[in-house]
Amino acid sequence: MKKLWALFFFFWPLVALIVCWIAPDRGWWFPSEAKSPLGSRIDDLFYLILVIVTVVFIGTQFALGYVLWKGATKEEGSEAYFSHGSHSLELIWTVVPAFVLVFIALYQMDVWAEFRVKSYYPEETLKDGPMMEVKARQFEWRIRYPEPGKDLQNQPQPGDLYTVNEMHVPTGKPVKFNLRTDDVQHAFFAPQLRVKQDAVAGLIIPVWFMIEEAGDYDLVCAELCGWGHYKMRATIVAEPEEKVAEYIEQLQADQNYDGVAADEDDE
Amino acid sequence: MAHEENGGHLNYFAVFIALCVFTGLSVVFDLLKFENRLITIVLVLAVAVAKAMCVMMFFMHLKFEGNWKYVLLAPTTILAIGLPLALLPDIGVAYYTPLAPQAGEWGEEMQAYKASHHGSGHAESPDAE
Amino acid sequence: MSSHAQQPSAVKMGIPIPDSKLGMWLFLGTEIMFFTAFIGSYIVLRLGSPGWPTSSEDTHISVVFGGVNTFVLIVSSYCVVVAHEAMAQKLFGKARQYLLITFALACVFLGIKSMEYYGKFSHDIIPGRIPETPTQAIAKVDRELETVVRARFAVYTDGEDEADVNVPEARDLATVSAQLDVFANGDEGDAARRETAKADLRLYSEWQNLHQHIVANVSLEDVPQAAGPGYLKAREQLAEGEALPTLKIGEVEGLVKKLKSDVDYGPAVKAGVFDPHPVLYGNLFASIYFLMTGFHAIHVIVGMILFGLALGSKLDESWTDWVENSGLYWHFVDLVWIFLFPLLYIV
Amino acid sequence: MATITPAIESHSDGHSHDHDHHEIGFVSKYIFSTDHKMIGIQFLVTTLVMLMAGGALALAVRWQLAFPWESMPVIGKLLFSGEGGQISPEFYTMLFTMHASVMIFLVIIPILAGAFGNFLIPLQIGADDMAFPVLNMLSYWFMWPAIVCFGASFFVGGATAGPAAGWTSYPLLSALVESAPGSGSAQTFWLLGLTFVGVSSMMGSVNYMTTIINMRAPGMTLFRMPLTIWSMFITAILQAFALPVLTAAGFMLLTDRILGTCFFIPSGIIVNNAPETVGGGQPLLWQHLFWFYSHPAVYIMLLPAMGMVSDMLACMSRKPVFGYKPMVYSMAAIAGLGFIVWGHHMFTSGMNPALGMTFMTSTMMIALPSAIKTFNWIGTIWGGNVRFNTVMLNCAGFVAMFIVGGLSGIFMAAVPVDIYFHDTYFIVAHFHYVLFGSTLFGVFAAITFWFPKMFGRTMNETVGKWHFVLTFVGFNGTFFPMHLLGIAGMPRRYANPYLHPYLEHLLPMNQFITFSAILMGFAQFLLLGNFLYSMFCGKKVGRNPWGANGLEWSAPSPPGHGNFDVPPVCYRGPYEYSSPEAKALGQDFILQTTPPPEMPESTPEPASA
Ligand code: HEA
Ligand code: HEA
Ligand code: CUA
Ligand SMILES: [Cu+2]
Repeated sequence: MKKLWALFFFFWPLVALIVCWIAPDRGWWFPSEAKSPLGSRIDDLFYLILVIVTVVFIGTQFALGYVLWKGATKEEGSEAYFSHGSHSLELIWTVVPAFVLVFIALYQMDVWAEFRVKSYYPEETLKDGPMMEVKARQFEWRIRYPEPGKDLQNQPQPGDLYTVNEMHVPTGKPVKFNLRTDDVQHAFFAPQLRVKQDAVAGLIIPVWFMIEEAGDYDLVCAELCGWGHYKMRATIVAEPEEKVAEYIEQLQADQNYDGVAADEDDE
Repeated sequence: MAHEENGGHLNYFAVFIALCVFTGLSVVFDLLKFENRLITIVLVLAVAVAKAMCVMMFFMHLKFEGNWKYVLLAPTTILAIGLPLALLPDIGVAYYTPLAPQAGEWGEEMQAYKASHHGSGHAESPDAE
Repeated sequence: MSSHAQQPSAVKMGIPIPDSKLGMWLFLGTEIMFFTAFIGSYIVLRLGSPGWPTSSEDTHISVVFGGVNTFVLIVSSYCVVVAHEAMAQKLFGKARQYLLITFALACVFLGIKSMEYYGKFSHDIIPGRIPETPTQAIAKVDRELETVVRARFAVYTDGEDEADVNVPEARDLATVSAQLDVFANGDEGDAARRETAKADLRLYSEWQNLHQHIVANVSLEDVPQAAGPGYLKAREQLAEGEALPTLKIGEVEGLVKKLKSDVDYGPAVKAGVFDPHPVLYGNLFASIYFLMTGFHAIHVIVGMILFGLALGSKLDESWTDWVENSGLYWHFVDLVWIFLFPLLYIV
Repeated sequence: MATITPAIESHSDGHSHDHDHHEIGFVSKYIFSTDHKMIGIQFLVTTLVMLMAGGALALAVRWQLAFPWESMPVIGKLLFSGEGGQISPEFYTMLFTMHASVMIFLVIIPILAGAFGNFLIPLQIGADDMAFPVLNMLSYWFMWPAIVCFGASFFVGGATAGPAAGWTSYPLLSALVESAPGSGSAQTFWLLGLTFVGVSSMMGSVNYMTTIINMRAPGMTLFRMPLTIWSMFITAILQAFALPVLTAAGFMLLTDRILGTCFFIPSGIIVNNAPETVGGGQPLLWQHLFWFYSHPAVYIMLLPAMGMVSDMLACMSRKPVFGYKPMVYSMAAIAGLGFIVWGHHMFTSGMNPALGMTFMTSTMMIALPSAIKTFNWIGTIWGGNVRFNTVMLNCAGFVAMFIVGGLSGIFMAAVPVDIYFHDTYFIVAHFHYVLFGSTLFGVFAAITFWFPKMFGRTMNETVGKWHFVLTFVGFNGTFFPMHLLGIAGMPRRYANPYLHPYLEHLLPMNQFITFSAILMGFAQFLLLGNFLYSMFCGKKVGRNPWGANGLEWSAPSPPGHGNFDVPPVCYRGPYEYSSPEAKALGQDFILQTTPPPEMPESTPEPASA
């Protein structure tokens, strides 16, 4: 019985490892590989940590199982090993993890800086103003583009173009937008892009990402914002720059359509 | 208790006088209206710290207590100073554009208002009527 | 007490101060963190708010009151020390005397504090109610004036015995005013009442002028039905499509002053309408002021209860620890004030 | 009581002490008792009941996630017959909010500090009671208004209105009544409940610190204290210094809601057509203040379990704790670092990125002391005469689960990775591993271990083992797959994740999780049943059934009023299992009160069982 218990503590980490091993094939893994360069770097970091952690996991669980097994197989009546600890062991298992942890911490810094520190943003985004404003509200995403040829202002302008739950962005270049909220806190979460940023009442937060591949990407809300939190569903449509321009023109045409003279409006 | 051999009526009275003088000082600093408001702030806060030290040392007998006082008060002080400091980069100065209308649109309106109201009308004495 | 008191107790481990005092000090440690949260929030919020109100015109804060209260607390702290000293020397009469003074000083402190509060209330310096721009200030006058008008009209509608004006509800002020008009210009009913009705109608139309100006500053075509005559006159001078110039706060101040000096409804307006006075960040200021001083006041009251209990007993040796510990607590209350005073009143 | 009552059946009910004023009646003995042991047991029973309540709420959460919008059997009918047993999105929000609030504020914190802290501190340091018994009683009774307030917040508005902001209660959702229609008084009650638990914990912590500092038995030096005591002490310190900040913040939020202040409400916000807000406060301030408490709180919810597990592992391995001092120092380090890592909950909240880096580094560093502790636990078992009983199994489960929970913490501590993981089920997996996986397994072990001291009887081994296995299997089946859900990008707090195409294929996985959760949930009836049954019908045992060393084992089981029949004197550290000294006595343990042979006996040695 004792041995069985010791084996029990060997057995379950094994199951855990196997589950993780087969998970990607069964779709229990990232929704897709990262579709933005920064996202790929996040994935790389994830896998790096995964490796480190897996090693630690196997090591510690194995050690635990091992000492239990030793305890289980100890002969009846034999004495426990009397020891208050070991100074050198303590030193080793303080210094080694410390080293690993500091390494992980330092290694991450620049990805974080690129994502969040304004002066590290890609040059293009620094040069141009934000492309649009994404405003979360209970329970939808409102996107406001400036009138073509104009810059985005913090205050809505008469010529601004609006859409709801659909965000068109050009591929192949960094896109920066202003994230805001109309009411409570929300979070802009694009799983395939690995982008997440809260929208905080009272702040305008610039966010950027870059998509290489044209396609539709999910945009969901990741901060509890009320009963409809789960249904703040939107799409990020990534398409070549010309198409985005076309789309915006179309948007402008639609918006200026007054129901009578369709043709007069487009000059 | 250790302070007994030390304490005396007179002693406390001196502390009391010191506290009163300090209070007077902070009022005086306020009335002096320094060019730079910062000077006032630093001065009155320094006075406050001095007063606090007096109260703690003498009235609360810390001067006469054992070393446990450091064990208790050092972490407390660190936390008490550390918390506002840690909040500063986020709340005190906003890294991202703050949208306080007070600073923007409203601010202009208020500036105009203040300019037009400068020194007029509102000379009522504050409070308690 | 418990069974071990009788046994020859071997030396317990620990530090050479009584449990109660140690407990009190630890408790004060938690209290320090409690006020740290308030004071820290105040400091950072204030640094993050450009244009914090500092002039006493806006905040109605007076260094004199704060200073006097500081002094009061210092004296009381001193008295507590003396009382504790007296307890240690077994001079219980003297201790009682000084505790009484402390207690009285606490009352004085609260008295002055409530005067300050009263001063704030009388200027409607209450969190959530302070207009932060001239526009908001005007809107606030409008709302308050409306309340006054409603209250005045309610006299005719609610009072069942007053059959002379037969108006079912005051909800629709325009209808009420129309009926009141008939009543006031007719010759039925009490003559004095007809006079008041006239006054109320004047007040109503003054308010309507203001109200329409704010809410219905629209093109000529859709002038609201219940618009006041002053408003209509102003509109007539405009060309089609033009809007009235926006109200200046000065005009509204003038209006309020005028209304308040009216013999008939002046007192009612005075009671119900505050002088418009926008204060940037006034609400945040008021929130912090009331919360911090409020919690300090609660601590003062707790201290008074502690002293009250001691005073209510026959003060003897068994109360020495009590007096010492409530003294410690009291000094802490003093300490908090020592920081609140410069932070709230001076800085 | 001055006589030595010999052993075994020295039940406290045998004699009543002549208290100054009155006899100990039923009420003052079992209800308004000031005896730390009774208060501890009161806490224990209350929290176990709350565990079931919180677990039932969790099962309702799970039901919705496995069978969205389908009416819930039994519980659904009971709770909201109006909706035909169907969960509305509002109700879902209430469910997980209350699940977390109950579990954290009414189960984990009070079961560790309240139940075991109360029961063990005086016994293990050799005091006859807490320093302030009345305060102690109050700290228990202040939990009840909290329970009432939480309960009220759940029920005042029916199935559509309740505290709707999660246990983290972020403004503006929690500050503006209009943003969650119907949450009006419910959220207010919730905040009041929070304040009451705060007051209760604060009373407890001051009491514990005073007791531990000042009431140790002669010879009980700081470094002879069992790790349980150290952990309780450090927990109390954490509580004393972190909790007031939350209480203060709670008051601010409360006044924001009901008195019109604006600490957390910026101006110019229009929610649900309500009038525009005036103000100037900042929502992020709440998050900072909240996590300034709630991060230390997660260690409040772990450290005592760590301490108790160290005790039990040593006893069940018949070995001294490996590296006693490093254990103490690492707990202190966890406490110290615990105060400067709170920002890791706010990496994506829009806080200053420089802070993000600082918090990342400190968070990484806090894994170090945890690592030291983990290795020391394994070192403790290593080479021991391991007894595979319920206590040991749960302790080993604790260590195994803590490693998993801690390691997932490393992913999130890395800011860039947390950008993706924040507010997904990866987080949910992480904290259930540390909260349930470690803390509760530690608690299960502790209940079994100290049960004899509480009631003079042991719990049933077979049932205990079944409980362990079923819980362990159910637990891992429930929470391990949640890591994968998180990696798949499933956000938390979603009433219906399958609305989003990229999550649709996760439904079967969620159903599996739910079934595992039901298994685990029902396994808890074994624990309760075992507890109740053994309380009255368990096997009677003497003072020291485990052959353990601590002072508490030299007292009668259960100890009478005043605890020790002989005032204990402590001669050595708590973990001298299998020491030469012990062997000289022909046993593998040696009570802390046993005088060394060369010393003249100053006090009569207590009769040990
Ligand atoms: C008992 C409770 C408990 C404990 C002990 C911990 C421990 C840790 N937690 Fe956890 N945490 C929570 C409870 C807890 N947490 C809760 C409740 C939340 C969510 C709140 C909410 O949002 O609702 C949370 C959320 C949370 C977040 C925020 C995630 C997010 O919302 O985006 C982060 C981020 O850094 C984090 C990190 C950590 C780390 C690094 C540890 C470390 O202390 C872990 C250290 C332990 C180990 C690492 C394992 C043992 C070590 C070794 C075997 C050595 C070798 C290891 C290496 C070299 C890597 N936790
Ligand atoms: C100590 C803390 C603790 C514990 C023990 C648990 C235990 C469990 N938790 Fe909980 N959980 C939290 C703390 C805890 N949780 C926190 C802090 C959150 C975050 C909330 C937020 O986002 O704000 C959370 C959120 C949370 C979620 C995410 C909800 C969401 O984000 O949408 C889920 C989902 O599966 C979940 C599931 C479970 C399950 C299945 C258990 C199981 O272990 C429960 C097992 C069941 C029992 C132990 C009881 C058995 C009872 C019965 C069989 C019924 C009998 C009925 C009666 C007697 C009335 N929890
Ligand atoms: Cu918006 Cu959640
Ligand atoms: Cu944390």
